[in-house]
Amino acid sequence: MAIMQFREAIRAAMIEEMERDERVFLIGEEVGQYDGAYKVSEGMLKRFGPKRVIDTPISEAGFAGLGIGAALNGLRPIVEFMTFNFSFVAFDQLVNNAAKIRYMSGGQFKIPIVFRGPNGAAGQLAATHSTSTESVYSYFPGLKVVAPSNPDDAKGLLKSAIRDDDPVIFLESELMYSMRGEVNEDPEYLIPLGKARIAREGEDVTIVAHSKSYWIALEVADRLAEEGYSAEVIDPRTIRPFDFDTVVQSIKKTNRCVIIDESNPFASVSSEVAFQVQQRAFDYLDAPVLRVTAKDTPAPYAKNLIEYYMPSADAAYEACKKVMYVD
Amino acid sequence: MAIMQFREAIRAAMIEEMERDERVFLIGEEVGQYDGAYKVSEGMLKRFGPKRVIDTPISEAGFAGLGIGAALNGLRPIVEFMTFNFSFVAFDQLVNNAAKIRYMSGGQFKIPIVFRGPNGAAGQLAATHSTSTESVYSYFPGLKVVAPSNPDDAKGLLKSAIRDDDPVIFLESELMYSMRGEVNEDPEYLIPLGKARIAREGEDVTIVAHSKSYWIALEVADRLAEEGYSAEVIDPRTIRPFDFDTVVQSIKKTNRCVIIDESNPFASVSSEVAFQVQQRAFDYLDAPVLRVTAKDTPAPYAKNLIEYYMPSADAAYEACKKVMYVD
Amino acid sequence: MASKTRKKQQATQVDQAAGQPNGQVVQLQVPSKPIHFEQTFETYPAGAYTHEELGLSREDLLAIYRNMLLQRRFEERAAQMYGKQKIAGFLHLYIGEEAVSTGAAWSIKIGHDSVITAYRDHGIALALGMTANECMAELFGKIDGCSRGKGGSMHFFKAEKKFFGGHGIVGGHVPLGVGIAFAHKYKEDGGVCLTFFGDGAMGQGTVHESMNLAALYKLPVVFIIENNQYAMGTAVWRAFANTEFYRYAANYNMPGALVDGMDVFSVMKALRKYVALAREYQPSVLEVRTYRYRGHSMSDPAKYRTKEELEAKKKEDPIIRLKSYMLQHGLSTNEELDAIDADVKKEVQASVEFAEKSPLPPLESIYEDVYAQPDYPFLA
Amino acid sequence: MASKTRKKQQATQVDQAAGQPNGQVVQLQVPSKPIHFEQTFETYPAGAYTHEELGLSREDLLAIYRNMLLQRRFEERAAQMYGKQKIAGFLHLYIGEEAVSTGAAWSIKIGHDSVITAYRDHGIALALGMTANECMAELFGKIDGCSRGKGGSMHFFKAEKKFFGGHGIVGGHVPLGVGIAFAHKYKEDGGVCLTFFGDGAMGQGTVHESMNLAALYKLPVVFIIENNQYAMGTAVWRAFANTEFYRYAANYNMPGALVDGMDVFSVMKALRKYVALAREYQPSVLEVRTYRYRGHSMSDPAKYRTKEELEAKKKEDPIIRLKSYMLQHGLSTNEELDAIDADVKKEVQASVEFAEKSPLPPLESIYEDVYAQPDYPFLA
Ligand SMILES: Cc1ncc(C[n+]2csc(CCOP(=O)(O)OP(=O)(O)O)c2C)c(N)n1
Ligand SMILES: Cc1ncc(C[n+]2csc(CCOP(=O)(O)OP(=O)(O)O)c2C)c(N)n1
Ligand SMILES: [Mg+2]
Ligand SMILES: [Mg+2]
Repeated sequence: MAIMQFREAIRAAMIEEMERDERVFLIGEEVGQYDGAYKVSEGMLKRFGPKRVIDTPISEAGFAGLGIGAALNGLRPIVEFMTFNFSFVAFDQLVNNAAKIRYMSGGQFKIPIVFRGPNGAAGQLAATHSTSTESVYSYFPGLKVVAPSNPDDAKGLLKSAIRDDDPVIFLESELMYSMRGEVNEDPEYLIPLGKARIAREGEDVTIVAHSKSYWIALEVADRLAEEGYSAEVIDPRTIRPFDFDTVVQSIKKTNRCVIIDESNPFASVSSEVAFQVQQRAFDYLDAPVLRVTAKDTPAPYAKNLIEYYMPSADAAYEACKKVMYVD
Repeated sequence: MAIMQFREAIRAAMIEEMERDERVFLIGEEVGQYDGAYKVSEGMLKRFGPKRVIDTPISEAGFAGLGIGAALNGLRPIVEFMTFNFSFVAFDQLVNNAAKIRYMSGGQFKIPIVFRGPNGAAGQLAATHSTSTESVYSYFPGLKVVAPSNPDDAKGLLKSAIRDDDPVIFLESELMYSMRGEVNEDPEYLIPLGKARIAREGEDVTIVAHSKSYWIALEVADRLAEEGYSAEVIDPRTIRPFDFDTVVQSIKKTNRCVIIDESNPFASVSSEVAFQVQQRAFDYLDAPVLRVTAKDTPAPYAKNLIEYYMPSADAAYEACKKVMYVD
Repeated sequence: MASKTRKKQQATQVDQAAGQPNGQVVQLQVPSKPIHFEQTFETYPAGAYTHEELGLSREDLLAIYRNMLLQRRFEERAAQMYGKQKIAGFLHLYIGEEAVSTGAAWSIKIGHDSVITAYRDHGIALALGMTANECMAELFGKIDGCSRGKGGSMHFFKAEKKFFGGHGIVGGHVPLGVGIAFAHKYKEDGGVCLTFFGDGAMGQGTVHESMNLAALYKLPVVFIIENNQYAMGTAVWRAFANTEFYRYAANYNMPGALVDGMDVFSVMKALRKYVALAREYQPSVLEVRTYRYRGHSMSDPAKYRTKEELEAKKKEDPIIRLKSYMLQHGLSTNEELDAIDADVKKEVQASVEFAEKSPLPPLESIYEDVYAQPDYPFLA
Repeated sequence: MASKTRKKQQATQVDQAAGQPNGQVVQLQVPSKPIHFEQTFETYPAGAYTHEELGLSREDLLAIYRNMLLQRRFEERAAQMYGKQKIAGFLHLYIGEEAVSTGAAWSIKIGHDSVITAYRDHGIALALGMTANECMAELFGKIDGCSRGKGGSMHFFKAEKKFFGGHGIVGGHVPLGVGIAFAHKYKEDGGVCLTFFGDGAMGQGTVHESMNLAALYKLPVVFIIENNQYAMGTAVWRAFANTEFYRYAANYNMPGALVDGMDVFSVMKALRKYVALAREYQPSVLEVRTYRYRGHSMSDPAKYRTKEELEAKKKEDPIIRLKSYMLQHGLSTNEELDAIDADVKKEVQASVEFAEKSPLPPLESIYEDVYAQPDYPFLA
C-alpha cells in the first residue's frame, strides 16, 4: 500500500500494464512530450519512448479509430481523450466501430481497447466542457463503462480494463486527479469489472453513487449518522455492466434508495437504476426511488450557477430524509 | 382530411411550411435530384428549386453544422439525415452546437432547426444501421425530440417543429413511411410539442409506446380486450419534453404501467418513464413498471435473430398480464 | 516516388520525440514572393501494360480471369436471390468494379497484409479467397456465413485472410485502416493495409484525419479511392469542389496516383508500386476510376445517369478486356474460358444450395459475440 | 484571383440542379501522361505595406493602435484577475495576436458581416467593438456579461455585432461559419462570414468538410487559420504531415494565401482582397502566421518552446510595430501614444470595477436561455 494521487494511480496502472505487455500503448493529445494535459501520463514518454506513448493531432475521430484498428490487428491501445467532451467528435467510432464490429463479424475479432480521460463537470468550464457521458455510452451494448471514485479502485479497475478483451470507456475526473488515497501496489491487484463496492453498510437507506458523487454520498451518510440513521453507500464502480444485484440486495434490507449522479437526469444512469430497483425490489420499496442529479440544463459558467447546477449534499440529504419519511 | 402515406404527410408538412415561410429550406443527402433516399422529398426540388432543396456531399457533421449556422443567422433549416444512424458522425454538432449555443450566449440566439429522418431498426440492416437514437438525444437539455407514430401526428408535429424556435430532433421510420392514415389538411393544423395522445382509454393497465412500438401497443390492447381487459394506450409523441403528467394521470387510474420501446434498454426512454412513474405515482402502482425493448445487444442481420431482437407483441402482452397478475 | 514537391516540406522527416524537425529551427517567416506549389501524379491508364511486364503466367491470367468472373456470377446470383427474398436488407453490388478487387488481391500477401473496405464488399471478399459458400450463406443470414449471419451483405469479415470488413458508415472505417497499418508497423511484421473507400467517403472528415495521421506517422497504408463516379445518386461533381481525388495526397505530402480501374493490369501495376512503398512506410493515395453497372443498392433504379453512359462504360468491362487480351495474345481459347465460366457458375450454384441448407443461427446466439467476456450479464 | 490551376476543374461552375457540369459530359478517362498540378499562393509579408496604400488616415491608425492596445491591456488585467480568482475556468489569452483580430475587424462591415471563432475570443470581441465592461463582466461570471455569465471566457457572443462566438470544441464551429455564410447568400444581404480557427483545428475533419461545402456552394466565407504555431503544447510540425496550411485551399479549388499576422497592415491588405472575393461568392483560405506570447491557458507554463523563440517573436510585436511605424512616419508622438495607453488602462480598470459591481446571475436564471420556449417543463 502507498499513498497516491488519483492521477498517479492511473499512471501506475498504465505503466504496470505496459511493462507487462508490450502490445499496450498510449495515444492521445499531449500525452507524450507535454506529459498529459492533466499530467496523468507524466514521465511515460521518457520511460517508454515515442513508439508507445504517442502524441496526436486534434483528430479524435481519427485516433480513436486508429486505436480500434490497432486493437483489431492485435494491439491493446489506451486512447486518452483530453476530456470526454471531445469524444463526441469521435462518437461514431466508439458506438459503431468499437461497440459493434465484434458482433458484426460473428465474433472473429476482439477489441481490447480502453478509452480513458476525465468525464463530467470540473468547475466553471461552461456547457461544452462539462458533459457527463456515462449515460450515453452505457446505452450501447458492446461497450463497457467504468467510473471509479478513488485512487485504489482507479488502479485496480484500469488494470482490469486494459487486460479486458472488450472495449472499455474509462471515466476519470479532473477534480479528482489530485485526490490522495491508499493504493494497492501489487502488480496483480485487479478489481473485476462489473462488481459494485459496498463502501459503508447501513440499514435505513441505500445511496448509490459513482465517481465524484460517491464522496457526496459519504458526506450525506455522515450527516445522517449524526442523526442516528445509517445509510448504506454503494459505489457501482462499473456502469456497464451494472451490478444491480448488489444494489437490489441492499434495498431488500433498507427498503429505500437514493441515487446521486452528476449526469443530467433524462434517460441517464440514475433512470436505469431506478427502473431496475423498482422492477426487482418492488415489494421491498417503502418509498419511491429518488435521485439527485445535475440540473436539466446545460452547464453554466458563473460560479454560483454551476454550484447550483451540480448535485449537492444538501439535496441528497433531503432526498434521504424524504424516502425515510423523516423530514 | 385525406388519406396519406406517412412520407406524404411529412412532405406535406415541409411543403406547407416552405410555402408559408421562405426562410425554411431542406438540406441533406439525396433530398433533391434523387427525390430522397426514401422518397420523402419527392418533387420538392422541382417545386422549390435548388436554392431551397439542397443536395449535400456525405458530410453529416459539415451540413448539420451548416444548418445550425444558418439558423443562427436567421434561417429555419430542415436537415435530413438519410437515417439517424448517420447523425453519429455529426453528434458533436447536435449535442454541443444545436443544444448549447443558445445557453452559452445567454439567450442571444435562437436555433430554429429541425433534424429529421428515419430512426431505429428497419429490418435486416445489421448493427450500424439499426440504432434507436431517441434515448441519447433526449439526454441533452437544449434539444427537443419528437417521434410520431402515424401520418396525422407526423404532419401536425413536424409543422410545429418547423415553427418552433428550438432545435428539434424529429424521428421517423423507414418501415412506417408507406403506412397510410387520415391526415388533417388544414395548413394551420399544428399539434403542440410535448403533449401526449391518449390513443385508447382503459382501466386495467397503461401502455406507453411511441413510434412503431405504438402499433404493438394497439395490437396488445386488442388482444387484452378480447380477454376482457382494457388497456389505456398512450403515445407520448414527443420524447423531450415528455408529457409525464398524462402518463402519471393514467397510472393513477390503471395502477399499472408497461412501456414498449424499440430502443436498447440501458439508460433509455423507458428507464426514464419508469423513474418518473415510480416517483410520481408510487402509491398508485400495484406492480412494478415493466418494459419491452430491443435486446441488450447490437442488432443482428439474420431474419430470425432480428425478429427476436425487436420488442414483440407477445412479450408486451405477457408483460401486461404480469403487471395485472393474471398469468 | 511518384510525387515531387518543389518546396520541401518540414514534416516529412519528423521524429515526434525530437525537439525540432530535422534538427532545424522552425522557419515561419512569410516570404515576399508568391509561393508556387507543384506536384506530379502518376497515371496508370487502361491498355498500357502487358502480362509479361507484370510477370504473369498463363495460369496467373486464368486465375485472375476466374476470380473476376466468380465475383460477377456470385453477385448476379445474389441479385436473383434478393428478388426471391432469400436475401434481405441492403445489397450493394460490385459488378463492373472487379478489376479493382482482383488487381488489389493479386498485389499483396493475402493473410499477411490487411484489407478493409466499405459495405460494397463481396468483390474484395471473394478476391481474397473467401469461399462463395461462406459469402452466400452470410447473405442468407445463416450460421455458416462468414459472420455467422450477424453481418449480412455489408459486413463480411475474415480474420484469417486479414480481411477486416465490410463497414456501413461511409468513411467510418478509414481510421481503422490506419490503425491496422499502425499495428503492422508496431509489430514490425512487414504487413501493409489496403484501405478501400468510395468517392462519396471523401466528403467525410474522418478520411482527411486518417490521411494526415498516416502521413504523419508514416504508416504502411495505401488509401484506395474507388471512384465509381457516384455516391448513391450523386455524381462526384455535384458533391465536390475538386473531383480530382488523387490530388488530396498533396495535402499530406504523400504521393498520389490516378489508376484506370477497368483494367486489372493497370490496377496491379499501380498497386504493386504503392504497396512496395507502403512496406517502406510511405503511405499513398490512389484514385481508381471505375464504374458500377447496377444501381447503388437493389432499390435504386439509377435514373441519375443515362443509358448511354452505362453502355459506354460496359464497353470497358474488365472481364471482357482480359478475355480479349488472352484471346488476342493466344493465351487461351474461347472454349477454355467458357469452361471456366461453367465451372464458376457451378461453384456459385453450389453456394446457393449450401446457403439454403445452412441452418438459421440459434436464437440464443443473439447474445454471443457482443462481448469477449463469456458471462456478460445482459439486461433481460 | 490568387490561384491558378493549370488543369481546369469541372466543379468550379457547377449548377447542382443542371444535369452536367458546364453542360459537358463528365470526362473520366485516365490520361496516359502524368498529371502535373500547380497552384500559386499569394503572400502578404510583414513590413510591405504603407498606410497610404491602405487608405488609412492618421485617425484610423490611432484607432487601430488603440484597439490593439485595448486587447493587450484587457487581457493583462484578466490574467491578473485570474490570479486573484475573480475569473475561473479556462482563460486563453490572445496576447501577441492582436494584429489579426484588429486587421480583420477593420476589413469588414461590423454588424453586417459575421464573425465566428474558437475559445481564444477576447481579442476579436474587443476588435469588433464589444465593450471592455461586458467582456470583463462575462469573465467574472456576472449578469452584465455579454453572455449573462453563462459562457465565460470561451463563449463571448454579441448578436448585434454579428459575432457568433466563442466556441470550445476545436473545429466544431467551423461548419457554423459556413452556415452563417450560407444564410448571407440565401438572404442576399451581401454579408460575408469570417471564420477563424487555430492551426490545431486543421486536425479536425469538420474543417475539411466545411471547406468543401463552402467551395461547392460558393459561399461568402473567408477561412482564417490563425497559425500561432502551437496547439497547446504541440508544434504544428508534430501534428501535421504538411504544415503549409494555405495549401489546403488547393484541394477545394479555392484561392489560398499566406499572411504575416504580426503586421496589421498585412492582415488588412489580405483580408480586404479576400473579403471582396467572398462578397462575389468566392470563398478562400488564409493562413495567418502569428504567435501567442502566453501559454495555451493559464495553467500552461509553455515549456515546449524556448525562451529565445518567444523573445524573437516578441521583436515582431504588432503593437510596437505600428507604434514605430507611426513615429517613423511622423504620424504620432510618444506622448500621444502614451496618452492612448493611459486611456486604455483606465477603460480596462473601469471594466474591472464594472464587473466587480455587477451582480451574480440569479439562481433561477439557470433555467433561462436553454429553450426559446418560455414554459419548457424541465425535469425537477
Ligand atoms: C455516414 C453515412 N452517411 C450516409 C450513408 C448512406 N449511404 C450509404 S452508401 C452511400 C453512398 C456512398 O458512396 P461511395 O462512397 O461513392 O461508395 P459506392 O456506393 O459508390 O461504392 C450513402 C450516402 C452512410 N451509410 N453513412
Ligand atoms: C475536439 C477538441 N479536442 C481537444 C480539445 C482541447 N483543446 C483545447 S484548445 C486545444 C489546442 C487548439 O490549438 P489551436 O487550434 O492551434 O488554437 P490556439 O489555442 O493555438 O489558438 C486543444 C487540444 C478541444 N477543446 N476540442
Ligand atoms: Mg461511389
Ligand atoms: Mg494554435
